Amino acid sequence: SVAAHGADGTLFAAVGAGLVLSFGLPVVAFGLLGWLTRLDATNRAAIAAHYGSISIVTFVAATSLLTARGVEAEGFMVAVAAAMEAPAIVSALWLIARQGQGGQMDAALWREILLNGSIVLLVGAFAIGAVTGQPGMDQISAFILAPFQGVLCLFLLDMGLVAGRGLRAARGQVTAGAVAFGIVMPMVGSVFGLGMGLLIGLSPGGVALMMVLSASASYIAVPAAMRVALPQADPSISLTLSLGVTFPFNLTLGIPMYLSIAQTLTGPA
Amino acid sequence: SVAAHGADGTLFAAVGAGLVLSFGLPVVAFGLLGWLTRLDATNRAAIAAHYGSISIVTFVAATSLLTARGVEAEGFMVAVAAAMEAPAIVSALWLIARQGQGGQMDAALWREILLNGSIVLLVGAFAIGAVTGQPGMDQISAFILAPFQGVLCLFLLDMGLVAGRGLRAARGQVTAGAVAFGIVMPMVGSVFGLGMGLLIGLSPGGVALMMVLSASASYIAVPAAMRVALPQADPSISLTLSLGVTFPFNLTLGIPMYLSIAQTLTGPA
Amino acid sequence: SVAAHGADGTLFAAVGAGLVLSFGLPVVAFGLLGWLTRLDATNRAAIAAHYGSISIVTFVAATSLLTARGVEAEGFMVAVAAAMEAPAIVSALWLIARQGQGGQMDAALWREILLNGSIVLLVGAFAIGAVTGQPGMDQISAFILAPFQGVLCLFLLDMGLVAGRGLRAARGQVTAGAVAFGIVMPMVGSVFGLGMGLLIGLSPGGVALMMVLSASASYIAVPAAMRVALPQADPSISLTLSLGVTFPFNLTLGIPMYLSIAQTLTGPA
Amino acid sequence: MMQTHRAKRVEIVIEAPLQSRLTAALHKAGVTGYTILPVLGGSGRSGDWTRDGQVGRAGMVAVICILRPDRLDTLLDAAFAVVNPHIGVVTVTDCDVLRAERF
Amino acid sequence: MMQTHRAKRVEIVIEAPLQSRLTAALHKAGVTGYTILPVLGGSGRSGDWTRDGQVGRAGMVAVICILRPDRLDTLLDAAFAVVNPHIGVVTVTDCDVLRAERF
Amino acid sequence: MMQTHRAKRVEIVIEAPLQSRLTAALHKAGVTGYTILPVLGGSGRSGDWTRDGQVGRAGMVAVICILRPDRLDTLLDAAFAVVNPHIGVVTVTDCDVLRAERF
Ligand SMILES: Nc1ncnc2c1ncn2[C@@H]1O[C@H](COP(=O)(O)O)[C@@H](O)[C@H]1O
Ligand SMILES: Nc1ncnc2c1ncn2[C@@H]1O[C@H](COP(=O)(O)O)[C@@H](O)[C@H]1O
Ligand SMILES: Nc1ncnc2c1ncn2[C@@H]1O[C@H](COP(=O)(O)O)[C@@H](O)[C@H]1O
Ligand code: NA
Ligand code: NA
Ligand code: NA
Repeated sequence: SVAAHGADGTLFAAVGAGLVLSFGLPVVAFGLLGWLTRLDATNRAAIAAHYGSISIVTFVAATSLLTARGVEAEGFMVAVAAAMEAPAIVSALWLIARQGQGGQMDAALWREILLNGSIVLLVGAFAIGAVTGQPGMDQISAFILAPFQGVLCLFLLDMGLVAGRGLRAARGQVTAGAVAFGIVMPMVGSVFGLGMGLLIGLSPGGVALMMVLSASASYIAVPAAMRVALPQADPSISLTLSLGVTFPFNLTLGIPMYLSIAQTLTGPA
Repeated sequence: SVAAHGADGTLFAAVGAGLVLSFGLPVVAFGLLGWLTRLDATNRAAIAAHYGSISIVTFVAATSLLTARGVEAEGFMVAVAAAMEAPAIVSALWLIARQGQGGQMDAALWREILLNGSIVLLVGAFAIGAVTGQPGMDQISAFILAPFQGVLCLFLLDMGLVAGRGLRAARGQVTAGAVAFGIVMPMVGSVFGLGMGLLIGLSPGGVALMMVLSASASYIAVPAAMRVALPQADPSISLTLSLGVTFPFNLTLGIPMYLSIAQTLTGPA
Repeated sequence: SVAAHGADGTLFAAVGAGLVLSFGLPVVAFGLLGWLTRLDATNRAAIAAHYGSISIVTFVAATSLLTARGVEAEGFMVAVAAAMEAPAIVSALWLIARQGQGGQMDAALWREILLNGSIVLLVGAFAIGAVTGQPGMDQISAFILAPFQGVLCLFLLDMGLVAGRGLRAARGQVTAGAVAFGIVMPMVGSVFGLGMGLLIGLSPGGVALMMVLSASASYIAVPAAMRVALPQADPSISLTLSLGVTFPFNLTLGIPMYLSIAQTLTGPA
Repeated sequence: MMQTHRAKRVEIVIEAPLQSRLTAALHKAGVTGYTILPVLGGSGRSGDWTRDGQVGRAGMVAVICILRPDRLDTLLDAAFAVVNPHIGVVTVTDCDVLRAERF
Repeated sequence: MMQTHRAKRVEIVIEAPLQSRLTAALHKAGVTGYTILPVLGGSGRSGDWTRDGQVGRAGMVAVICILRPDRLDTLLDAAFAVVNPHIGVVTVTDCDVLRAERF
Repeated sequence: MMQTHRAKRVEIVIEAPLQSRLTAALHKAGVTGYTILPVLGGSGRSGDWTRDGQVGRAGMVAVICILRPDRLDTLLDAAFAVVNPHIGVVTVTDCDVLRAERF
């Protein structure tokens, strides 16, 4: 996949685009939340961090749909996913600092975000792939991506439960406006992803994955970072939106929609 | 699968048959236990509830064998499995009440049985499939059923251990008669499932799955409900039979046997 | 696979070879450690036990690479893996006893090593396969081996984390010489495995798996046995080497290397 | 010296399927502070057991409540009503807490 | 007021592979009531560790025994024989129990 | 009779993401003995929650420190600095330990 596309230039452009999206989307989300809900700045910043970041499970579900439909995607999208995990947290803390309220950023949190387990895993997998050349990458992705399906079911086995429970726990605060955000923001994000994907000239599969990464919201790495950096934010609202609304939406309606849009707009590649 | 078979009528007939089997089989099991063992009424009712209900792992193992052998089965069998999980518990409590001993049924237990995680998951998966039409169902079943294989190995990884431990813990009470029940009851149940499957006119795969559901015994949902409703019953006997005897029996000899019977009796469909 | 190769003789020869390797390799490892590091006898014996034994995950990863490359391997290699798990522990304790320091061997430890969960599982799976004949073995291996991939990802999901942490915890003791051992010993072990495989006349896939088993080091079963039998040994050194150095080495560079060596030396089988 | 306040630490080991009934009874009795720990296995009059290989709501859990000494009886009455027909243990220990205003 | 009885709460943190040896020794000493809690990680004289990414019988477990004060010495002797050559901690706390007839 | 020594058992329930900050603060304060237990769920002033279906560093953990009574204040000061801005509970119980030389 990497070597096959002989696209070293595209690789760095794609990772760069991922960083821009992860830094930028929280600002979009922060504004959209201000318009759709009456949540305070701290909660809006915490939710924005979730939506600037990515959900690895959504990314894996999308790759398995692509393979099921025989659609090719650049192998380095794994690295773009890894790159998009952390920046959103930084830009959310910047949004809060601008409002005069302090978020607790310390060296430990920086190390944690950058050394975040999944980043190390994905970047490590990519590095090994690059070192051992094309076959290595396939072999690694067979290890990393295919078995993820198994993990996927553990999430789904519980998803039905946790989503329900999250909604109840957040009772009051999850207003109709917030739920609307949980559905509108992924679509808004996917449009930005589409733009970036077309700009760099990725394959239809690559553009689809860029849309999926922008549309997906984190519910593992970012919630943990928010508990450390923004303790005043109510974790159950952001978890209810990213896990209870956006995750199921992307899995059922979102991913097929983004794929068909990507295929029509990139023409008969 | 659902739409493809254009068999809305068969769907409701199959779910109805599942309910009848789940309500009825505990009575058969209660009687067979009375004949084969000297266990008291409370323990017989608790065991009967396990065998009227179903084991999702056995169902998933059967579906993967069907796909491996290229045998088609109706997509809605997922919903039949969900429907067969709870009724057996109610009919076991009715069997006990008839004997004058009270089981503790309260609103919370009702909610728990009906809202049981796996029912919500399976019915939810089915509903999404129905809403998004045929492709949705495939996509969902690819998520729900295929990844279950991963979970299957976690069970098997431990099954060897827990089955052994369960047998030792139940020492005294697990007599030869009880073990015989653990092997005879699945076969008796599969005959009732065969009858229902042929009556509704399901495909060979559908009939086989109806036999598997009737033959399988719950070891996750029902044991939990019994601890609440029938605390006097000894949990280690029913767990030893359903998990230590019937589950391995179905997985190795049962499933292939039910499939060949279903294929011969439904003729060259 | 078993029946197909009609090689009952080879089966017992292969299991016998596995036992010899598992008893013998700790002596090689003990000596190599004496040459490469200044670790005391207790730590050298504990590490030697890890490298005489096997890693089931490495074995499963190798089988999935073989299937991906369409290379056939004898079905009974599963039993050889099971046979190679325990003997290394006994020979490590013998090495220590020879040095006049007592390791605590008691009946419970013997029972635990022999009844070790994974041995029971693998031998059980093999027995069921033998009883139900060829199809049974495939069906079982589809349950046991394929789903293991799911478990594999749980390991890999954490491997990146634990390897890092293990290395830090063992700070002082993990010298360059020890790390060199973690890379040299698997290759030395694979040569012994190659010799045994060729001696018995296994298929290219069989020889490759014999090399992988000899090259792999345990990080689940043996560490637990060492905590009971050799409490004075520092667990973090052996875990860092077997899990942090040898496991990733085998997964990325080792397995492909052993396969190509096996294919070239067994000629156009 | 850090300011601490006398309190009671109640530890209730019950079967997992009863967890939601016990916590509902605690909430009804006005006890809204508790922590639930998982349990691997155990032994008692009903024999020994282990969670190895069991999935879902199986085995037991340990519910820990820290509360003011004067609320102890309310809690024990509420807990006893739920726990009594079932297997399990209820223990009370004296302890001191920081940030007393949270209890 | 709920009837309670004085008792001792013994908490033994030991390595997972030793769990079956300790519980066997407890049963032999007539102590058949205990609860086993899982442990995520810890630190002591032998350095710090975490269960992250470890599978099988790795890391440590916490064994909690509630028993009558007059049985304490029997338990401590039995436990000490198993635990002493290995790393870990043994703590004893005074407590009160309900349903004393179960101890 | 087994020789035991007076000690304090400090139980700190904090959010999982803060675990490494608390243990780092303990090490800096010279407290190198602690055990970390997983938590399934709980309830407090910030409402109730459960780990069902959550993965990664979510939910809370219970950190147990056994230490000599004269070291208690050092530990409480170090722990309070990390825990105070966040949700959670800190409890102190009197206890006795074996093998006192390990503390
Ligand atoms: N003395 C005890 N100390 C600690 N845990 C106990 C004790 N007795 C019972 N338990 C726990 O409660 C469960 C049921 O015990 P029982 O009600 O005696 O059957 C046991 O499996 C243990 O987990
Ligand atoms: N003072 C302590 N408080 C709580 N747990 C401890 C203490 N000391 C040791 N432990 C536990 O026992 C394990 C081994 O400690 P050690 O025997 O000191 O190497 C540690 O990893 C902790 O899990
Ligand atoms: N009184 C209490 N007893 C036991 N655990 C508590 C108590 N209060 C709070 N907790 C734990 O601390 C978490 C946060 O509580 P809070 O700081 O009150 O929001 C709860 O979810 C519980 O896990
Ligand atoms: Na995103
Ligand atoms: Na059934
Ligand atoms: Na080896």
